[in-house]
Amino acid sequence: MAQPSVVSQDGMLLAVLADEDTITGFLLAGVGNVDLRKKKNYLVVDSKTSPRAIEAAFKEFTSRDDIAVILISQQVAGQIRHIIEAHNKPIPAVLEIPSKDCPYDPSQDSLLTRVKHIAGFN
Amino acid sequence: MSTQNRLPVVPTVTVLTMMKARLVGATKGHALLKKKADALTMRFRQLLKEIIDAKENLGSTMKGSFFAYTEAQYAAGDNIKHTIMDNVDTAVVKVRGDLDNVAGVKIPKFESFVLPGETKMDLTGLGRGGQQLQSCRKAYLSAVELLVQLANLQTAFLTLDEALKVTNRRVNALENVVKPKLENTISYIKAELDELEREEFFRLKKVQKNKQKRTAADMAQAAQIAEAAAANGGDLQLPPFPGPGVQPPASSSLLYNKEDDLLF
Amino acid sequence: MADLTHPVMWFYIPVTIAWVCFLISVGSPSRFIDYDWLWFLFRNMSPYFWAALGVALAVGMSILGAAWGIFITGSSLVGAAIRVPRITSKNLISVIFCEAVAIYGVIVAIILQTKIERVEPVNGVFDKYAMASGYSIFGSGVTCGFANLVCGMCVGIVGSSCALSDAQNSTLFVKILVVEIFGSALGLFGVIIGIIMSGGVKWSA
Amino acid sequence: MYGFEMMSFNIKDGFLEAIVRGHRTGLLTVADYNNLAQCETLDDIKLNLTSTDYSQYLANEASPIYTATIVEKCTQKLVNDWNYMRSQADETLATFMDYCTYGHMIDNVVLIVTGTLHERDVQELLDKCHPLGMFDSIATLAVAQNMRELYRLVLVDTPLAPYFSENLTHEDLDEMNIEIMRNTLYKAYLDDFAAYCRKLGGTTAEIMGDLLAFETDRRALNITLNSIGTELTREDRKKLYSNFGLLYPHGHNELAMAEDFDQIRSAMEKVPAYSGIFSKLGYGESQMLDKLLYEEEVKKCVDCYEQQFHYGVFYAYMKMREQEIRNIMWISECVAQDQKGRISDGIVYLF
Repeated sequence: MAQPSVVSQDGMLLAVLADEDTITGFLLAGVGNVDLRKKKNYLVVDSKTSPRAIEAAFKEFTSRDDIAVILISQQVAGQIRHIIEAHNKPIPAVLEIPSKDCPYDPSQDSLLTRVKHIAGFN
Repeated sequence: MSTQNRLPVVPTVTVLTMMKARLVGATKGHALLKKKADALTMRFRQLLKEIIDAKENLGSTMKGSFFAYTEAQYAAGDNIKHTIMDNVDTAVVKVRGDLDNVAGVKIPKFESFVLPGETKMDLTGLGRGGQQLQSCRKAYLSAVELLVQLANLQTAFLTLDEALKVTNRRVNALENVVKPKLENTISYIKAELDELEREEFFRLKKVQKNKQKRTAADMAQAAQIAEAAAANGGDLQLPPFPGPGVQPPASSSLLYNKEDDLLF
Repeated sequence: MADLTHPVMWFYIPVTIAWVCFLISVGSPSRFIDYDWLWFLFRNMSPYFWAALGVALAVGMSILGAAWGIFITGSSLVGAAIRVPRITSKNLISVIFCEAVAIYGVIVAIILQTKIERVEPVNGVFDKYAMASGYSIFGSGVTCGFANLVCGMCVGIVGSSCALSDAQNSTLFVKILVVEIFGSALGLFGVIIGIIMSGGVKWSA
Repeated sequence: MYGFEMMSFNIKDGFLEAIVRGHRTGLLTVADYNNLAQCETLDDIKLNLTSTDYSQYLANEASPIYTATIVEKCTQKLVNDWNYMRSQADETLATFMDYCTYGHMIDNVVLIVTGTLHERDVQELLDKCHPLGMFDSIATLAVAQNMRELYRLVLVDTPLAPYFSENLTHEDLDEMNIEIMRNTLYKAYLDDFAAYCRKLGGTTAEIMGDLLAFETDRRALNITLNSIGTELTREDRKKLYSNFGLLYPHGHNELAMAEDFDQIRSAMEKVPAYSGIFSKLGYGESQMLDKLLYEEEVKKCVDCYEQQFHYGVFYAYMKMREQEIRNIMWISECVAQDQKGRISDGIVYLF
């Protein structure tokens, strides 16, 4: 059983990987954080961003211990599906969100398919 | 068969007692684990429903947030996103962590909170569109709240899933491996002991037979002597001996023999 | 306050200055305006000077008006036609109206020019017939010239609006054309009066 | 000398005026918007737009098309038209057209200044700038190392220099909230623009006076509305209002004191021109206000095409085109996000 790591009490961050418009909304809400070393907790993914860069960012976010939740847009998640499938730690929680340009498609969500599978299977 | 699915033990009565105690323990543990698994499954089921609900809900909430952003963009102009991007400093929306306990499984629990105080974003869109920006901000804050809730459910789901798997594995192991093994061992020991007992019985019988034979021989001898004596004197009366195939009298049964090394 | 750099001021300011200078300096120093001296001055001016000036003004002012009008119309027409090329041939009519103004001027100038006859001054002075003829031709030229100048600008401005409106909405063309026709009629008034005025020209008794 | 520009205007600006009127005919009509509102996908919208003036800008776009691309291409159209006219323009008109774009220029300079503060990549920043607000030396701003240098460069290299030098010191760049800085500059710009239009005189002064008064009053209204409940004090708020407009000066005093929407409303309703707008609003609601103000602006812009021989048409064209781009953005977003029920909420029709 995976032992949940200790969650720090002074607040952890949310990380966002999505397209520009989606991120802007979250930044407006105040999710964004740029630390002293100019490290951001979000990555703007556009058509020019390579899957490799997304992968690197995702791995960095999962390895950082001050991030509790990673929000990733479905479109972006589709590009690095295998890594998301491989990620099975409870913290940080990886959450797929719809992006602005394409409406939410529940069948694409790897977690939801798993949930539905279990729910339907049982 | 019994040689594979049993513990390698010496079939003695002490071991049998031990095995029996272990079986009782295993049964109890199985019941407890079963209970835990049921509790977890119940919670898990509930969770599944909540996750599905929340995920479907997420679509509409996010849609609302995106639309609020569109409204803001409509009112404040396209450039507003660069302003927002450039004004990012430290996060004001953070996640507080906590641990929740479900049937002994520790589940991390998140809760989003907004740091109090003025933000730099407050004056964004002062010239135009500020109101829409604020309403967009609120929409996104509620979206973040929902997302964190969902993250909660998801983490709980993953942890519980893991815990449930482990518990179920244990239950199944107890039920299908440990308990049969113990039972097999017990029945093996019992069988062995029975075997031993039967051997003993046979041996005893043999001994008794020999004893009786000898007694009969002795008696015959004595009778001869007595006959000889009766013939000589006729004072000794003995019952007639039934012969060699006749059972010994009931009083001579093994059951009435109290022997120390026999258990029953 | 009126803007001193405005083009209209370029007209008013020199005229005012010239007029003041004229009022002050004409005639003897003892009088503000010496009418005897003015009479002498005008009596000795050749009627041919007035006649030639009339002809020149008739054609010059008309052409100035026509050119101005064509230019006002033309620049709008060219700009509007970039997007809506269909208006070009129709709106050439505005240009033609302006052009007509120039033709009026030329016609009147030719008519006036044919009226000029050769008379000799007696003792260096032309008789009253010759003088009257000179002034008639001058007046007729000025009437025609200024009428056509203003008419040309009027047609030009309306034509410019016509081109722009036609580009927006083709049904407006005919309506504005009516306005434009009335505008271009103004020039004709000047021409008619000019011709009538020059009709009475008689250089000698 | 009101009226005499009829004779002299076309000497230099007749051609461009006709061109800008031609562009104005190219703006989408109610029928076009109705067609767009029927679209089911962004590709449909693209297809519909290719039958308008935007055809050559959108025709070659590959098929998964996004709202951002559509908006970008539409803006490109405006920018190309504008630059074409700007390069043909005579000095006075050119200055006027430059003034029209200073609003975007302020946004760009502010963007670069903040970007430089956060040490962002110059090229990235330049890509984000609004193309109408570009000027030759904008890139030099980004080479600045510190605030003092940046301030000096801003003063040397931007056409906005007077607004900076008169209203801000180099310490302000460092300390002032970026939004207050932006609005201070904007106020100075509007004052300057209005003064320039007054200097031009004639129909231009009359019409631009009207348009700019509306613009400045709208700003004052928005600033008041958006600063309620923030750290902005009344005095600071008042400093951001321009020194002209229908509200100046008494309305500004009232606005500066206003603490909620109804107070703003009572201040605005004293001006007859705005009481009509507010009478369309129910009490207490302010969400519709933006659209009503946009509508009023478009109405004024359309009205100014009723007069000839003035520069207002250029300003109005820019404003209307921008509104149209906003409309297109709204429609595409509604279509993309499947919110078709709300399409009509955001379109401001030309009429």
